[in-house]
Amino acid sequence: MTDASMPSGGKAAPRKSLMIEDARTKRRNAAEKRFQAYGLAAIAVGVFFLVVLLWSILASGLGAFQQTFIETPIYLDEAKVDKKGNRNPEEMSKTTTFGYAPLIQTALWEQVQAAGIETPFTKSKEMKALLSDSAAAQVRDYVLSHPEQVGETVTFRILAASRVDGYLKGRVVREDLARDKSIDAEHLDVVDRLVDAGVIRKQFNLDFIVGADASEKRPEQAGLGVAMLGSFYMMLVVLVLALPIGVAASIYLEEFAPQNKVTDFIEVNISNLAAVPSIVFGILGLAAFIQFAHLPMSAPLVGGLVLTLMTLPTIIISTRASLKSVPPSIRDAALGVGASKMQSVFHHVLPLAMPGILTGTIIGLAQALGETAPLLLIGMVGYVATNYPDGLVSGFMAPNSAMPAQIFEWAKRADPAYYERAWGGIIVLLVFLLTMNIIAIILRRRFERRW
Amino acid sequence: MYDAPHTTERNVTKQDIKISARNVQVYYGDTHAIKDVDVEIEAQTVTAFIGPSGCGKSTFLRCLNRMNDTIDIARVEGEILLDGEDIYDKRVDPVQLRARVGMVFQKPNPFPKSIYDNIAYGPRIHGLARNKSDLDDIVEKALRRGALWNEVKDRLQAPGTGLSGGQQQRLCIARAIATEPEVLLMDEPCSALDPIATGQVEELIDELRQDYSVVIVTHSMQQAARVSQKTAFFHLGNLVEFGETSKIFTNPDDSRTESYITGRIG
Amino acid sequence: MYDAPHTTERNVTKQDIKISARNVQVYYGDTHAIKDVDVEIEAQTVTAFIGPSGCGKSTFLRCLNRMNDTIDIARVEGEILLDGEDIYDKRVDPVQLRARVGMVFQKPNPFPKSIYDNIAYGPRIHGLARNKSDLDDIVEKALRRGALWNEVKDRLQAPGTGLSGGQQQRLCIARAIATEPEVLLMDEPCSALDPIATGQVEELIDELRQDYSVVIVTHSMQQAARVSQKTAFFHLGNLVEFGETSKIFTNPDDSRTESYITGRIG
Amino acid sequence: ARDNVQVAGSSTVLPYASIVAEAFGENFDFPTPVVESGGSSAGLKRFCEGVGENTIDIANASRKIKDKEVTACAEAGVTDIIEVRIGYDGIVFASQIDGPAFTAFEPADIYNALAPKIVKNGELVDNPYTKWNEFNGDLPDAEIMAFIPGTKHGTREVFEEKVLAAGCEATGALQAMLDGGMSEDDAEDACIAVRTDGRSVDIDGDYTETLASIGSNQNGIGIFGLAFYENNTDKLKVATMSGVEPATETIASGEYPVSRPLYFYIKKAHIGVVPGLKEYAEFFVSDDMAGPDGPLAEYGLVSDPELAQTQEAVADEQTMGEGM
Amino acid sequence: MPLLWLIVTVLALAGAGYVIARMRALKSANGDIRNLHSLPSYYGSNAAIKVIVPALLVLVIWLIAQPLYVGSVVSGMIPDSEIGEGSSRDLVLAEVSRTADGIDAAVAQGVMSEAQARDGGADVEVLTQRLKDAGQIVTGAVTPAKLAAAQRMRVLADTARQVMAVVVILLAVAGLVWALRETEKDFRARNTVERSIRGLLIAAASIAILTTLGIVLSLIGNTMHFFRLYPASEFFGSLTWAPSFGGGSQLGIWPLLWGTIYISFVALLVAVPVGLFAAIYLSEYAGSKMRSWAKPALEVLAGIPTIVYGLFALLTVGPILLSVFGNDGLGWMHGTRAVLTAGIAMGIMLIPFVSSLSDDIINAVPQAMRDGSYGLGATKSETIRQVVLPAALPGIVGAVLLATSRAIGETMIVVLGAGAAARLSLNPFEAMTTVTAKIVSQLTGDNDFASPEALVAFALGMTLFVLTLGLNVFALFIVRKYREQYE
Ligand SMILES: Nc1ncnc2c1ncn2[C@@H]1O[C@H](COP(=O)(O)OP(=O)(O)OP(=O)(O)O)[C@@H](O)[C@H]1O
Ligand SMILES: Nc1ncnc2c1ncn2[C@@H]1O[C@H](COP(=O)(O)OP(=O)(O)OP(=O)(O)O)[C@@H](O)[C@H]1O
Ligand SMILES: [Mg+2]
Ligand SMILES: [Mg+2]
Repeated sequence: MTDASMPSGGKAAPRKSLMIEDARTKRRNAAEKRFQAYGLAAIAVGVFFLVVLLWSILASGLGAFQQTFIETPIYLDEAKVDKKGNRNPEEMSKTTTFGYAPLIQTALWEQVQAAGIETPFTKSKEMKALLSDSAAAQVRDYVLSHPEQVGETVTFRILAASRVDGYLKGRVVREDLARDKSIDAEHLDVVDRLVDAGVIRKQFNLDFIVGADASEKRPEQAGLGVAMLGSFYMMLVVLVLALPIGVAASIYLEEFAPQNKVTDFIEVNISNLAAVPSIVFGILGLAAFIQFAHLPMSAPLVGGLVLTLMTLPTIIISTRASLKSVPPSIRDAALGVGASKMQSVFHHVLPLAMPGILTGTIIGLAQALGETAPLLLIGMVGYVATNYPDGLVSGFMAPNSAMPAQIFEWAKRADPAYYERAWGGIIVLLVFLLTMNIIAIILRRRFERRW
Repeated sequence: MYDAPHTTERNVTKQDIKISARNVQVYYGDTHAIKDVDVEIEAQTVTAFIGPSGCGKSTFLRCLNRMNDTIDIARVEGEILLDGEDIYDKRVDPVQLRARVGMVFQKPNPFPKSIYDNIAYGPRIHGLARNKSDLDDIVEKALRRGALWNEVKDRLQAPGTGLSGGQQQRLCIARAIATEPEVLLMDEPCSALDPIATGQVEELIDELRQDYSVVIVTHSMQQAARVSQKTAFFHLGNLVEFGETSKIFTNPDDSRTESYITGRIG
Repeated sequence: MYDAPHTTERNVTKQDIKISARNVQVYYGDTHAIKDVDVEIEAQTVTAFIGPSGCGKSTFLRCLNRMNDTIDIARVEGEILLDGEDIYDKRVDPVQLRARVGMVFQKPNPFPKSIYDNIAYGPRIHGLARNKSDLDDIVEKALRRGALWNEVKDRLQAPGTGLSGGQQQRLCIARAIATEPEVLLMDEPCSALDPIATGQVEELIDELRQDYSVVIVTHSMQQAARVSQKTAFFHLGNLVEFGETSKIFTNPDDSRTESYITGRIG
Repeated sequence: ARDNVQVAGSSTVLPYASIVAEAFGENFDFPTPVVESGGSSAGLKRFCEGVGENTIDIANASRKIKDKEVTACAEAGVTDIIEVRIGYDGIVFASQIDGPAFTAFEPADIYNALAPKIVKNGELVDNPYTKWNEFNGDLPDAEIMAFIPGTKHGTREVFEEKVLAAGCEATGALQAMLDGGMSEDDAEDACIAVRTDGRSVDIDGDYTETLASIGSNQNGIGIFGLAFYENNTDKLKVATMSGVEPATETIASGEYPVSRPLYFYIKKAHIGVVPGLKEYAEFFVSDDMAGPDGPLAEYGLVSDPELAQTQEAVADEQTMGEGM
Repeated sequence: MPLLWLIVTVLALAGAGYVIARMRALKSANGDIRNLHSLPSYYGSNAAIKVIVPALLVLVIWLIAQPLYVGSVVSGMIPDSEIGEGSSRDLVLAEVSRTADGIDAAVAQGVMSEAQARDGGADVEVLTQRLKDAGQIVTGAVTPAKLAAAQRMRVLADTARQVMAVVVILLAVAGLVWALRETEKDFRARNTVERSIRGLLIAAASIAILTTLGIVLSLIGNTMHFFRLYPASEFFGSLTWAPSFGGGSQLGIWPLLWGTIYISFVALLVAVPVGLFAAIYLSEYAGSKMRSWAKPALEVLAGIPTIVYGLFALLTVGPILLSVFGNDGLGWMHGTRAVLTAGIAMGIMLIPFVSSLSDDIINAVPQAMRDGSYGLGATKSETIRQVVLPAALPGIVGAVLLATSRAIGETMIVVLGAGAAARLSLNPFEAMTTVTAKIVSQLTGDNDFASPEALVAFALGMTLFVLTLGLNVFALFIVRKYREQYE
């Protein structure tokens, strides 16, 4: 083509100066700005919701980390706790917690009188409203393990009733007491005076973090510790099973599987499993692990297995993506020097894919960590374990709950004190999650070390 | 020393200066990649940049249409004038600049779109076509000038990525031409191509010279000798020598140029 | 027609036949990519494969060490004998085969590991070293033969990916040498390199010929002329012509060869 | 071998069972029983899966076991079932404490507010009411908005039978339907339907969800268990039904009409096999726990006036067929 | 021999096998690794595998089979008279095995001698007392027959365990010998080991199929049962969902399916634009500093428990929507629970699913593609919209698909945000519910478990399973087609 045949392009009409933005460019640049603003807005929206959610979680849950305690010296009356007088714990255990309750009430009543607090009450039994039901068990356990101290006066730090705790935290206010059967204004007066006297105090509540669940009547006693252990054991199972199985399956599908119907079938299956509602995995777990394989009910091992099956698709999908992103030239290089396919994958491809694998694992674990529905069917939701498992190994088999299940249960309970604990539990769960995330980010950094 | 059969047809005549670069410095972070380079690119001329790997050819080329703006750590100093206007002036919109100074890359990089859409992309965003038939004309013209029309005219809707390497590169050139640039920058446009495709592209470049000012980076000294009228030799970020291609290849002034030209084996 | 200054030193003497391919057919699914190719690769000889893009050079090269096994849809028929043994026999372990027939690729592909580990990888998996100092020796020898030792001896623990393109390619060659192969396959080893690096690699190839049989795919006819003693010209999956390099380039039998050789512009 | 008693079932019974389990664990040498939630249906289903270690020992239920379930149980080998009624659950109508003055309801009011068809001027018409005072001047001038248990809840059945059906009859709607040519069955079904225009909202979750709904809706009234209400008197005010204040006493005496019995079922075959099973059951129904002054009543359980009989039945391991 | 020791022994044998085979291989090559087919460690691993795999496989099978066998033998010893009314042989057996365990523990504590434990004529009373002394929980009455059975059980189990130990160790040794015999320099140890590893990989991949199979099996029985009680034509044909306690429920799936689709759609309407724009901003505009905090921050959104989102929907999103669209505002909305409420909350939860995955995918689009566009004078946004996004589309579709999967499976947010009412309506301000939410509620409800109202949960699960399977097959088909076009 020659110049002459060219219709007058740019050259015939000399272009305008670069310095002047023409109308079209202006429009395009405006569109550019808008587009960028959308992106920024999207991030802002995401971060805004994150902040709102975190703020509301913290605002509602931080209270759970403080608890009201009563410090009182209790006279361990032999006549009450050791009727036979022979200090034999076997015999002493015949006295139930119901027998101990008056002991504690009396102790507090005497303390109130000694402090010169005027009350409209006449009986020590009236002190019941201030005390947690857990106190009796606490004192009883102490006496049974220290029978020699019967007859002495021992100072205990016992839990205050949840209403008292709520009062100190501002949850219970006098105006609402009219119909409350558990506590009344007179008791709150006593509480005020006892606070002044230093008998009742709000303290950091370690038991919330390490303790066990309690019944509906004792929100003040409930803790997340045992459930945390349950979650920990389940995560251990998930990590130990889902990570290797998921990675192995991905390696097979991505590197070895022939392109055929069977592979397609596996692939479709995996992406479909990602869409199966989690409760269906619970149904599967009940049928397969408990009814068929006769594994124990409510056991973290079973929970872990169910969650493993549930998280596998997530791990496989992301692992495959990261395997796919390893350049084929690396595989060729290894094969070219005579490495077997297996060696090229394990020596070169896998290490390079590690950061992506970790990301997928973390997403999967996070999902598993927060899941309740499948646990419902294998008996891990409810009032499950009150005690720590005996040993490290038995922790897999001993009945236990899980953090999200515990939180879910607390959120359903009637006493508003549990509401605060549910949010507190969510804080702990998030800390758990963040710890996992940080570990993953650190590991990712190590693997990502740019060569 | 080189067979340059067409040299007579490509007589070097004095042309207008299209781009003039003065005192250009480029830094990547702390690395000083281009040191004090002065070059004048003429209109209707093919200028070749040669030099060993890593000497800064690509870097300098990318300065000419501000593609370096997309690299965070790159910093350009000095003055580059296009038709007398400083392209690094604050008022200059790089987008407008790049419409006038087009670019073709080493690896063919067609968009994952149809052949037609690949070509039509530039005209569309720059609003060069008033209507569909206008656009059709532009696409056809560009493909014709890219010497690709005959091969693809029956499958304009086929994906551009489905073409062979040489075709892809010609598609990329046609795509660059479609926006009617004044200057065309090419960074090793033939290094991924076989000799036949290379020959086609070289012929195309020679034709393009009629209308455009072309700057080509190449590793092949034969290629530089074949297609260019002017050659610039870079070494370690410095412009060592710049002048008539025939002169550079036969009678270089600088000893470094000479040793590069002769030190090469092919 | 080509300057081949060293031809005298590279006199073509009759060598043992290292690889002999007979009636080789390769299919990618339904595409017949290699049609009935017979070739004999001699020991201590550099054999060049040339031909237009897509003619099947790489495909055939990859047959010689069964790299095509990794492509699901590729199917190889015919017979390829290495030292008289059919490498496609069921009893042959392709992994062992590849240790004997090494490969270097078009794009330098060092492992993201240290230079030392790059070289040591092959010897390690093949158990070539009895102990650490053995391995050190192997690494040093390979790097020396790869003409890289002087440049990297002080930074063996530095990442291999941090080297320049030419260095990376020589690293890959050294890596291939380290496993002491008998045949070295190279698929366009210089296409990503500048002339100086190309020159170094070509020199290296010439040296390697002392011990190995080298097969090189190249787009550059000059390169083929410079480094090879035998040349095979492929066209559309057929082996059109195979013979002494000097003969192919000066006096080809087949008209297709001739038109390719002369039809090329460079 | 399993050492702990395994309980599953109704989430209404769960609080009581957990209080008992906790005290049981504290006072006996047996491990604390595991009490799962999951609903009466799921609990009974697992109860009836068979006998053996990997099945539960006790099912909590907020309703009586159905005949069909007993049959299913028997088919799976669970034949001897001890039924234990632990008391009653009162069902109350409550609203936001600062909301309109909903203090007294009749079944008829609820029917008029929530039924899809009501009687107006003697005619059966589509429910036109949007405010409570449109059909009963004593009720506040507030939008009708009710949060009632979803169809998964046993409470819904009680609500339908004891409130809607009663209201249907009281307003004459039942008669109107029968007069309109409906069969008795159809009329009964029609009586317990609720309107679907969004003024009545099903809550499939728990009372906390109902509470939250009321919290964000001033005019809302909700249906709660007595125990739940008593724990949240600071947020809720309760309404009387047919003039009776809901309280443990009025429910125990039968004056307050809306309540339901709560049960648990023991697999007799497991007694003597699973340690602590019988002890737990006996402890549950003991006066210390389930008595009118026990912790369960304190929490909101309406103590069963016939508790002594139940205690005896548990001690004798009386199964369902026997002694009734 | 205790189990632990047995396993330790096998492992020790494997370890020894590893070392010996390694040495043997080296020796056969005269100490020169180069003469070996494979690296010495492969010979070692081959031996270890041949020791461990058969031995432990048999061990596991034995451990499963032994109690069954012992149980069947012992159960023959229990006279029918021992089996109480309503009890079962299984339960008595459980009691017997508990007694046996108790005796074991007592012996271990030294409260009882082995002879006493085995004494067939032992007085039941004395023995019971001993057990109690040992702190064992003795339930029910230990009868002579049960005691005899327990003793027999102990003996049998003892013998069986000894036989097992012998068999397992023999097998391990046999494996060792086999491995050692084949160990010589030309033996292809690496290939053998790699075949085993490949077997493992295939096994891992098949778990997905097993899981699917398991799900189908665990749902199918009850689903069939449901369809026997309730006509399938009604289930798939009826447009009303109205379960009731008294029977006569209408259980049409359509309102639930519609709710699922509608709510997921709204959620995606929130998550996809926000997530995609966030991903675009992060990968194309943001500096590395912003990326390093914004991406993990968004990912935290995925980790917040769904119940929090549920409460957020109910207590925050709902009331805000109500104040705008409710009676005080536009008057379109009557309650806080609505499709929109749940959809928005769910959408927020799904943002990171779209943003994180899309960000990775957009980053993977080669820079050359962008350069090509910039070189033509395109602005950044034009490049992104017209070049980068089309190139990343298959991956983005994958991300959206994963988000959709999550949306379909979500319950908590739906229950709290959208309500429990099944409704076929186009109005996004009305309450609706989803299949998943109803599966959960019907499963955890108070209905008669043998009634269609409860069993419908399984049918719903099955239907959803089949539907999503179809959807995935379709998606795979589309993605394949799309890819083929551009690769
Ligand atoms: N994005 C970048 N960041 C940092 N340094 C860079 C970057 N791009 C190039 N460089 C450095 O700038 C110098 C010049 O590079 P450039 O790519 O311009 O060389 P070149 O002459 O084009 O080489 P080649 O022939 O290999 O393409 C080199 O040292 C290179 O390492
Ligand atoms: N993996 C593959 N799948 C399908 N077809 C292939 C594959 N690899 C190559 N081909 C086809 O086989 C033919 C020969 O390709 P090959 O790569 O061997 O050519 P080549 O001569 O090496 O070309 P080039 O010079 O471009 O590298 C071509 O038509 C190519 O499209
Ligand atoms: Mg360059
Ligand atoms: Mg090739």
